[in-house]
Amino acid sequence: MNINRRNFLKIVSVGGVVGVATKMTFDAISDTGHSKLDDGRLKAKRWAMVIDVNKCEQQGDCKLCIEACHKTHNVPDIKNPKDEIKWIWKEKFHNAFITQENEHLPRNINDNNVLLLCNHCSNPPCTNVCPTKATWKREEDGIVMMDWHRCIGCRYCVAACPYGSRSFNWMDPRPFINDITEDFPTRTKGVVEKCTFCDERLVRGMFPACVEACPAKALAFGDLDNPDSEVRKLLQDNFSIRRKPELGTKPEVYYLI
Amino acid sequence: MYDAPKVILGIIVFLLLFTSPLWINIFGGQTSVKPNIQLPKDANECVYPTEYMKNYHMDLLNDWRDKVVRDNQRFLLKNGNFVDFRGKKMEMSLSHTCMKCHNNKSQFCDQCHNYLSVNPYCWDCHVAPKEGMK
Amino acid sequence: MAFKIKPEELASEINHKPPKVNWIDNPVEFRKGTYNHAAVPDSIEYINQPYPRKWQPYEEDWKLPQDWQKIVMEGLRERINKFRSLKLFMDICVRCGACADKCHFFLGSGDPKNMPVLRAELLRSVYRRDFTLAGKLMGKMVGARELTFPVLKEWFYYFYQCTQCRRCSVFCPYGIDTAEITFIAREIMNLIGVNIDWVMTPVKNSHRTGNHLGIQPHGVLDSIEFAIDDLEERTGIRVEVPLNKKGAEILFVTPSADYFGEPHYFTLLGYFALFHEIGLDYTMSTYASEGGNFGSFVSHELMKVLNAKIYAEAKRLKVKWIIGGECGHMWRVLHQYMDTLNGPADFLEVPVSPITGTRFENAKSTKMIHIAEFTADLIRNNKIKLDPSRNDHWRATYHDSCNPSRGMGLLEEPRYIIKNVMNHFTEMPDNTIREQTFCCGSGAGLGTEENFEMRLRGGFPRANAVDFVHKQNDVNLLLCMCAIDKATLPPLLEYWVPGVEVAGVHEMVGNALIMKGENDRSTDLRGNPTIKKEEI
Amino acid sequence: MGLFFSIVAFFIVALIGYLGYFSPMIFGVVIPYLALAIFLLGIVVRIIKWAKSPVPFRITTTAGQQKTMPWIRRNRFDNPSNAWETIVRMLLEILFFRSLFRNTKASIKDGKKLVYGSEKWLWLFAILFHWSFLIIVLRHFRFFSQPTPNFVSLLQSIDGFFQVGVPIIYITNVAIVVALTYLFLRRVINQKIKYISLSSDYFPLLLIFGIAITGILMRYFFKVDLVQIKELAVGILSFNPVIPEALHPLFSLHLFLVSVLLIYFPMSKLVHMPGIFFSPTRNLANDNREKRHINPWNNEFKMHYHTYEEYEDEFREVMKNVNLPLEKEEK
Repeated sequence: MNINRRNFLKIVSVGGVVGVATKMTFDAISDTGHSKLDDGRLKAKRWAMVIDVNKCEQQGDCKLCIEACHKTHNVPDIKNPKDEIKWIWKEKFHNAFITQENEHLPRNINDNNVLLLCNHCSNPPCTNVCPTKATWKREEDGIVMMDWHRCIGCRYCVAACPYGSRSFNWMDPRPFINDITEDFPTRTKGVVEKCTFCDERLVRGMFPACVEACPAKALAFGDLDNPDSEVRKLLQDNFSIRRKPELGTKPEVYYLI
Repeated sequence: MYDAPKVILGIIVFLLLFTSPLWINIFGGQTSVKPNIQLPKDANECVYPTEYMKNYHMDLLNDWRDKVVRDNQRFLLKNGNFVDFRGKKMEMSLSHTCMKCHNNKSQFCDQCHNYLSVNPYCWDCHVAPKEGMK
Repeated sequence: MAFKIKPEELASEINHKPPKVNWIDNPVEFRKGTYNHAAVPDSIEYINQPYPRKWQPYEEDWKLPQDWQKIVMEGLRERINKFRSLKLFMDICVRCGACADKCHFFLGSGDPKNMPVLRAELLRSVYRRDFTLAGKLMGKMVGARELTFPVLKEWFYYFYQCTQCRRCSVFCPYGIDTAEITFIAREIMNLIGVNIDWVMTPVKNSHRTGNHLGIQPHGVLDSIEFAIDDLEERTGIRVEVPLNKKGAEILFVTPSADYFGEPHYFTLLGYFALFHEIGLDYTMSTYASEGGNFGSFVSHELMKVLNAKIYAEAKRLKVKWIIGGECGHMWRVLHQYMDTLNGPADFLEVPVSPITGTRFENAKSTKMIHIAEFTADLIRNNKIKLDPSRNDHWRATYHDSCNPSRGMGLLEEPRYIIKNVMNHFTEMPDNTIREQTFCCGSGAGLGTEENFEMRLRGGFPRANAVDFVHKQNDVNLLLCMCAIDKATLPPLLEYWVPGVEVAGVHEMVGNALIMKGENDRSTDLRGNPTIKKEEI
Repeated sequence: MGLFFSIVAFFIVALIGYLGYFSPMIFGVVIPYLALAIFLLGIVVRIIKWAKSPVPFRITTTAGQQKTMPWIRRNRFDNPSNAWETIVRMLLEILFFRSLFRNTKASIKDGKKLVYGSEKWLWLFAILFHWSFLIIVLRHFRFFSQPTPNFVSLLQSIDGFFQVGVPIIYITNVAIVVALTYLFLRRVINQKIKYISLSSDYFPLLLIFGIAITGILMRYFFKVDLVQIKELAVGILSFNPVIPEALHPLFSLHLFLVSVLLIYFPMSKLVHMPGIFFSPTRNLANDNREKRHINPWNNEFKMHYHTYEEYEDEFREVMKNVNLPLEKEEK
């Protein structure tokens, strides 16, 4: 009886492996340039985001994207900046683009708020330092992933990230979450977290929560590997910058000024 | 020098320590407390046979966890085809699949876990469905 | 010493790898130079011990009593019921082997039965067969065996190859004390007249004359007078040494070797000089003229009757308390047994130094303190004047004797004295001193000529440590506080580390002591010229 | 030969245990009860046997400076002089294996020099083994008693600190296997230790190894019905045994090996567990000269010491000749 049970388990796992190895068929190619698989998930070679700073700025104090993201992902609202957790947030241009600012830039640019999040770098410095592989670069679509089950809270990645995109839970986050979203786990004390380009939504065929939440369509999201994708078109037609390009991390979040 | 009082004390301490489960059982008055699992009323079929689930659910969840988080595979595949469960693709998810039927953690999970002092840390992060919702 | 093998050869042939054959199936072979002669019947008769007869261990027939096995087993049973330690030590050894390479006899001989664990197993195997269920049921499978003549031979050989130094006991996780096992094993063998002469004859002597050497009262007096003359010659001061004096404050007891033996004798001169200089009201005794106790090497009963004389004499002479001289096993008896065996000493007073007023609370029941405690207290209170440069011709190291270090913890007092009376002092390596000290290899009655090879082997670890400081620090003197050490270390060092002499701590005190009215002290107590200041 | 014998003995025991699943009543209830009774009674009997022999002398092993004058710094815990210092010494011995920690290794260098090195491996693995064993037994209280005592959860969370694997891998589970392996291999490979080892040294190691391995197999690989096992255990340990319908062979084996260990315990060297508390060289204060120790059979020594009167009678003449003071002047 035991052996049967064990075989059962074996079959289950072998089945899984075979499934992944099987070449997947595309059932549709959408106009935004990424593909939708037959299981309904969105698929790209390299996910990227283009943020139109001007469009965003015109919305004034709008925080819909931040609220949408933090609600979806049970990000706690801790006021103390030392302990705060953030996946997506706003920062003054001259703080966000330290190496590109100069005091003679147009006033509106220098004072603009810029939306920041994990850059999902092509060459991320944070993943190599992780001793448990709790964070890694997903080769198939370029997302810098996190496995919170594995994170041991060593915070090497926090130190390694040049963009401040990673937050560490110094305390149990649950008391700081007003309305818990049941669908998504919270984190615990001692775990690092950050934006994952809504991998859990992509797999259900949805765009990231922030992209969907923006009333001004200031955030574009798509496959950077596909020349026909929206993000490629935007980058082709506009001048874009990235944060701290001199570090060689190759961010996949672009800003149109 | 026999040190009889010390030896007798030693024997008593030895016996008390090594029979302590006995006293807890006899004076704790809870030996009759046994797990009482409430199975979902509107579902009579699980993803795997009950006997297997009873003993190996933790292995299954662990396996699912790796597939979902690390292999980016949300739905269970078997020979390249999606597995059907109750009319839908079977999603490998504690909250989206298991807890949809077993929606009462304290009447289901906690029954055995508490009885056997198993303290899985699933619920440190994953959110249990609000009990009595359904 | 007619010992032909060169030190290098002896050392290089030591092999710590056990042989292929199981120890139970490997009977003992009496090799000349590694065992002691049997006791002569005269001695045994005098002290009323059983089965006096002429025999020798190398002979095939030991002329044992008919029912010797029964006597031994009964003796074992009796002692198991009398000594919790023995019963426990028979039961709880797990053979972890931590003791194996701690024994100087194993280190020097490589004979696996000299590992303390196996030495104890010799007795334990017999115990197991008759006293444990597993042994009764499964016999040899669980290491149980019958008491046969070859087993007895093994007992004799190996229990007289243990100097009861207790080094293994320090390392044993259960504190199993092989010394106690050896002690009781010897006591059991004594029941069938299996014992050695170098223990039994001194016991007889001590019983009769009050000291191991058998010196009669006038002999003790003679030697003391001789010492008084010698001391006068070297210091210019004639001291008085009271003997059998009633009403003195303190009785001074020292091992009898101090009266004649070299280098013990120079320590005796040191005592006399010191006592004179501080004006101590003391007496020595011809009746209690022995501090040592060879009875403690063979049976509790003999230990008791020899030891009884000290309290008896203290009572007769109406002294207030007792000082004991430099000795090793003497202090094991005085510290661990005397009060229990022959106390209570309620006719004495708690020792208070008449010079410093220090009250020795740590000896408030036995009323007997160690000379090192007494002298350290004098020095601490600045009661004596010392010139350590008079010992500048010595570069010394200190050998802790087994019994005071592991049986009472007398470690700092001698060091304090040495550092105050000498300028050149070096410790031997850490693993060979204090509680980890190595035996001289000749204690517990094994210091005989016929046992010379085994003594050299057993003393090898000690000599090796001395050799280390001899080479590293030019050490030329090994200090110790034990009469057996003083007797057996000189030949040991002559063999292994030529160029290092042996002395007692109080000889150095005597050298350094500045006495009122002394001469120019151009020689030390040995008559060696001292280094004068102007020569430096 | 001892090794061979104990391996054979172990496998016979294991086979019996494995086949025990055929009889849930005997192997699930009767034998465990018997084993428990033998264990408890056996240990108590053993302790009483020891206690019936007195401690006639106070023979401590001193491993440090004694208490003398106040200005000499004494070593309180290696040479205790009062009760509480002795208790600390015993605790250091029992909890941290103080004496074994001193262990050194002697070897001969260049054919002539004896050198000593620190040798802590035995201490390390011995302490790993014993602590792991204790913690594992305490963790098993989750099966033994209802309600489970609170300390179990605490132990589990400490023991499973690394949160690796499902079910979480316990540090003690790994440690006990590693330590037992070391202790066993040491007995087989180290020539000196092999020479002194008896079958009764190998057998308990194998037995405990078997218990550990079957436990680990049940936890991680061949899952058994734990609810049923707890019901069985609590039933036994509340004198209200429920004979299980069936025993898993692996559990039957585990339980039988534990039962054999319990039975073997009081009649083997494993009594060192209670024995360490009785060790007279460690559990007595070195205050021999300060307090008189009483030997209850001191009067059984029949031999009379040679009195001064007898001595003077024998040597009166010579003593008189040299003017030594005499008690009796006649003759």
